[in-house]
Amino acid sequence: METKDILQNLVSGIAIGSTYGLIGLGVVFLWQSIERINFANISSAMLSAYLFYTFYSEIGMGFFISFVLSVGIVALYGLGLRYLIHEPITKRGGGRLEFVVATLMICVLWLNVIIVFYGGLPKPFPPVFGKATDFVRFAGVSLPVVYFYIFLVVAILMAFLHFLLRKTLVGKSLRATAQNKEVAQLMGVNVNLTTSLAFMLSTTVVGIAGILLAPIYFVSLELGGGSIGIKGFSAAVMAGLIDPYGAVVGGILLGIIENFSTLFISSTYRDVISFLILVAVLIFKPKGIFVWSLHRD
Amino acid sequence: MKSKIFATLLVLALLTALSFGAIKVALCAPFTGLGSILGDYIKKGAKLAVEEINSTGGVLGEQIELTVYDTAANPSTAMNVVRRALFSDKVVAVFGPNMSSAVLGVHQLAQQAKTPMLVGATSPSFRFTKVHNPFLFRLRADDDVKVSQLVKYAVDVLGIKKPGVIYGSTDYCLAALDVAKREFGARGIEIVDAEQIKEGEKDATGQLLKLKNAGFDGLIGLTHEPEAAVVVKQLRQLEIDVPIIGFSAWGVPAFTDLAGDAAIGVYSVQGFNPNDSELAVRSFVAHYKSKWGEEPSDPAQAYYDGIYLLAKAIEIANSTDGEKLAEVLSNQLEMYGVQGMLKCDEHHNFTSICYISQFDGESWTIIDKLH
Amino acid sequence: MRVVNWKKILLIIALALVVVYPFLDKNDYRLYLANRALIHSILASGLVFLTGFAGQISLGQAGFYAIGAYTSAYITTRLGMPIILGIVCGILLSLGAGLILSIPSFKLKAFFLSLVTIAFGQIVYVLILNLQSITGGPYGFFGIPPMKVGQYYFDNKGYYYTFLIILVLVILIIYRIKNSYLGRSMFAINDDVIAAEVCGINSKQSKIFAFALSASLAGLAGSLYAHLAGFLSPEPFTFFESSNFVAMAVVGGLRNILGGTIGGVILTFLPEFLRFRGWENYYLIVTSLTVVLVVVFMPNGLGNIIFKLFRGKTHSHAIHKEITTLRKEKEGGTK
Amino acid sequence: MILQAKNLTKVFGGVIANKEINLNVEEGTVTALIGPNGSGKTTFINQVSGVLKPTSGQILFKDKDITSLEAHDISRIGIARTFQKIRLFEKLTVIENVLVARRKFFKCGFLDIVFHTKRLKNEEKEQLDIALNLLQRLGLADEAWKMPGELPYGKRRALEIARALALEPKLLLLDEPAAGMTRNEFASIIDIIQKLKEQGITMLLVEHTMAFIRETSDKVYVLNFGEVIAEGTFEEMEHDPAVVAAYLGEESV
Repeated sequence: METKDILQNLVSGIAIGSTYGLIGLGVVFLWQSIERINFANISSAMLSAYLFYTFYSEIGMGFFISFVLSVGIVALYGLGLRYLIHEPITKRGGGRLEFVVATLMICVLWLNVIIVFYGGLPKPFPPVFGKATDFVRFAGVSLPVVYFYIFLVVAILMAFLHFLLRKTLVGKSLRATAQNKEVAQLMGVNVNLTTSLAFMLSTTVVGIAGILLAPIYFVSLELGGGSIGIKGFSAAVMAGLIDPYGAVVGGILLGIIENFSTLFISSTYRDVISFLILVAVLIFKPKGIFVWSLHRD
Repeated sequence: MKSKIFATLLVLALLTALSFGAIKVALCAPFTGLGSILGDYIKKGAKLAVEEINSTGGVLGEQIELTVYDTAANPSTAMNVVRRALFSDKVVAVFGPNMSSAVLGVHQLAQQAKTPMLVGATSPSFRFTKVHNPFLFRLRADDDVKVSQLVKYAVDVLGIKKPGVIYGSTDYCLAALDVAKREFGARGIEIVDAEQIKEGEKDATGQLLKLKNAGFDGLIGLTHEPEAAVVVKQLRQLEIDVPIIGFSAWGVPAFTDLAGDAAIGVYSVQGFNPNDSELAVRSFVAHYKSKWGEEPSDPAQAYYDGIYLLAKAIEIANSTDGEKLAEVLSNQLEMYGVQGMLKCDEHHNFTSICYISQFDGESWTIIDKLH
Repeated sequence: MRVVNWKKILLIIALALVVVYPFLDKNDYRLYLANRALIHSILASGLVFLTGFAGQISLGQAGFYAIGAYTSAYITTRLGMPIILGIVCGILLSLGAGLILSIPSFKLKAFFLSLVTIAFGQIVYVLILNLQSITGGPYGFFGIPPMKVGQYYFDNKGYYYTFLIILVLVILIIYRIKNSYLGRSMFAINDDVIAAEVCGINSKQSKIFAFALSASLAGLAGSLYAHLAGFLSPEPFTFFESSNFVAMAVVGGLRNILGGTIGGVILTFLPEFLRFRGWENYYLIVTSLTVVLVVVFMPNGLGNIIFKLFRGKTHSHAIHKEITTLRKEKEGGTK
Repeated sequence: MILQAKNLTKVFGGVIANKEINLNVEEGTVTALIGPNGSGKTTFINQVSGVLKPTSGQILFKDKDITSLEAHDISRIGIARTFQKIRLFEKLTVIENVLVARRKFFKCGFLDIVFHTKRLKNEEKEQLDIALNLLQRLGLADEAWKMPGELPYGKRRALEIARALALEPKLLLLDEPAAGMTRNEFASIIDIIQKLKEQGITMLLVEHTMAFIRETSDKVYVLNFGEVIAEGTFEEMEHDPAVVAAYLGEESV
């Protein structure tokens, strides 16, 4: 095998991994801000992709308007999740598990709603991020143009979320709320506002991701319930669910592992290999990942 | 005012009368879940035929009533709905499931209920010569036929000597892989490498690099539509320039829409080509377009033909009795449909039509039409 | 002054209906659904035990279900062994897998654990697809023998009574565990792990036990399904099926001994009842919407409402029968 | 010596919570552990009860090394404890709270449960009697069927002690048993401890309230910044300059 090929495989792995990381960003953010797993979050990717497709390809609005509209609607969807799902469950004494089940079912619900309106056929995404045959080639390695947009957005979102969580008052209030609602309230944090913000931002991030991933994943049900959701979770968890950087690094790691297990071991068992590695990381990586483990006081 | 009420009552009475005497037919196809790509075409093809027949007076003076069930692309669910159709709704015939493993799981129920089951699933594994179910019929050419033609074309015309295969993980893909192995083997050609891309995967770099390193001189594509699009795009990306010939999922708009320009030059063995100049095809395409506003795609034509086959069989048998229908379908019926002359062969396949075509960026040019 | 207890009469009628149901309904399709509902109930009862009683989460239950199904299918079809042996092996193998899967639960909580269970389910699914020589892969596994007693091959009626008896036994066992010191320890761990540990309760053991029991029940359900359906394919063993199982447990009620049964029956029948003409796209929307509404507005599940109807009020799960009767004895004695 | 800590050290991410603590508890006595807030008293209790694992050092119980044992094993060999912030099983009744701790006395196995044997029924009955007796001893007999949430603070504390006693411990660790108590409750808790002492239960307690320590303790260890700075009787400690310095600014009752 030529070095060029190995390099190409690495670059492709990084590229596909960055798509996992992009979804992982939303997961980390929600965990950091409300300590919840939200399976309905991944639906935002599918929703925004289909919305963008409708506004841009079917109605013929401009790129910018379509983008803002789709992401805006998805942000409202986040708010809806809070008031229609999260709050009523909490009020009636339901816990994390009930939230997990409700959001899982919402995920299924959206898949079926999309099928009713758009059918099960994947739709081609308009070539706003370059055509299917547009590639960037450098030193024998090539990559579709769209990935450079993805890298850019990943970098921006990652830095933005990191900055927001670690460096701003908003982020501190978010994390304070996540750790202890009452204490945060006493400290003068507007818990109501921060919770809304957490929900909206997490769907917005995944919504932006959806539009960017659509050229690769197509405007399809895949975006709202395929393996990308689980891969996104894996990416976030790989590096401990603590930092946005971690999600991206975890995603890229996962992408590289996948591509190299295809190349050197077996394309048939690549999912088994990557999931086994994930489980091993979860069990054996002692620090960082075990922040919520039992024996830490 | 009175006349309005009267009219409404009349319509209602008519409707009940109609549905009372209706010939109940079930259609089981996938509409939900991630495997729901084909359900829409199936439904539209079948519905079109039902409406055409009903508008010209139905069969034996009765209307056909088509009930559509969702199998969720899951044999376990297919088991539920086929039972419902057969034992609860007591239909005259069942169309579908369209998935081979599901057909294998449920076809005995049709035998048990003595009701014909006409399917568009294409795996050779349930040929009559293998499962001996006199109630089971196939509306399309099976994959044994299609893949054999594919291999023949790949070797004889495209001159592929070192075929590389990319295949998916469903029964559709694996059955095709088995036939491809056998057919290449029969010609003394060895497949240099076969790599898998699972449904939903969006990066095939590893697989394609492996094929490249195995020195393949032609790609045999045995995947579903989205993966086909991923593969051709990445072939262009990696600048691997080999002839590409794909199985039936590589010859439909669902693939070319997603692949865009990357699909130019791809060969495919198709079960249906809307550009066929045959009168029956042209008329079917025109009707389908005016009814649904889009072009038909495989397997819409199969279920369209299927409904007509059933109607004809009921007429010949002058009955809706399942055993009589099965008898007529397997021995007496001969009919000209969209897929050419439809006649039940020893495998209980009604047709073995397929096309070898090439995509030119706009549509599929027929190179060869095979029977 | 005897007041007729309508509630009791209603309950007896309902139970009688359950027992004679196969003779009332000649519809083979509904009877088959009832059988699938019973299988789902067995599995969901295991999940209620795991989640509601022991506080652990599993989104990979379809993996155990698959292990049970394919093991029993393989042993009876390929090795020609008797069905009972197939079922026992199915249970044992999923039990083994459950034991392995319980290890991460010592250290991991909530999200991390659920991800491990998802990964487990995915791994099992991919293995089914790829181990074609054993599982038939995507082609499916065919010709699984039906259950029989002597020369009587089970029809849907036979399966119905078999599954019903198994379900009743399963519920009885769970009930007894719940009302014993084991159940008490589990509730304690669920409440406060550290306090339970210093009370001499081995939380690891308890978790292992819960995982093992729920995994064996899923394996049992799977092996029953294999013989009922007569064929297997990978599609019923996906992540979505796992989440469907969890939905059954939650809809039925996680704190309710009958939660699994109620949820299993409702979520098996609901989508099938909603298959109206022209609804082939909508029936699942309505189903998933129903689940969301139940979870959001009745986090304690439908089981609680049904219990309320019959009892007037719901009992805290903790007050167990043994103690209550002893208490009555004691109070009766002192007064 | 029922309990010996040898050079016990606990480090939390760079912060030393306990530094080479050497501490002995004599059988049948009440030993108190005092010191300013954050001086590492609770950390010490947590290590002895197995809730935390020591960074280094050794813990001996009846001359046996228990350093690496887990919490449930430690409680099974005879060390029980209460918590500074009361931790009851809020979803279980009062009597069940006590019964949970009787777990180790059950000899029935899984099969007994499945078949609901006579042996199990008898055992349940037996344990219930013991638990009721225990509640009676701590003045909780009337509350046996209530939920812990319905009890006043003092009784919640008593219940926690009852639960610990249900383990039939040789050594009882009490983490601030008198914290937050009213005058009456305070007296009753002292009474409980006196009675336990008469029954021969060894106790190690953490307290802030000097009056409490004066009433109950035979020996006092003073901790400051994770280190033992003095040990002796209460009277000796009261006049120890190092102790007084450590408490400077702290209110001593």
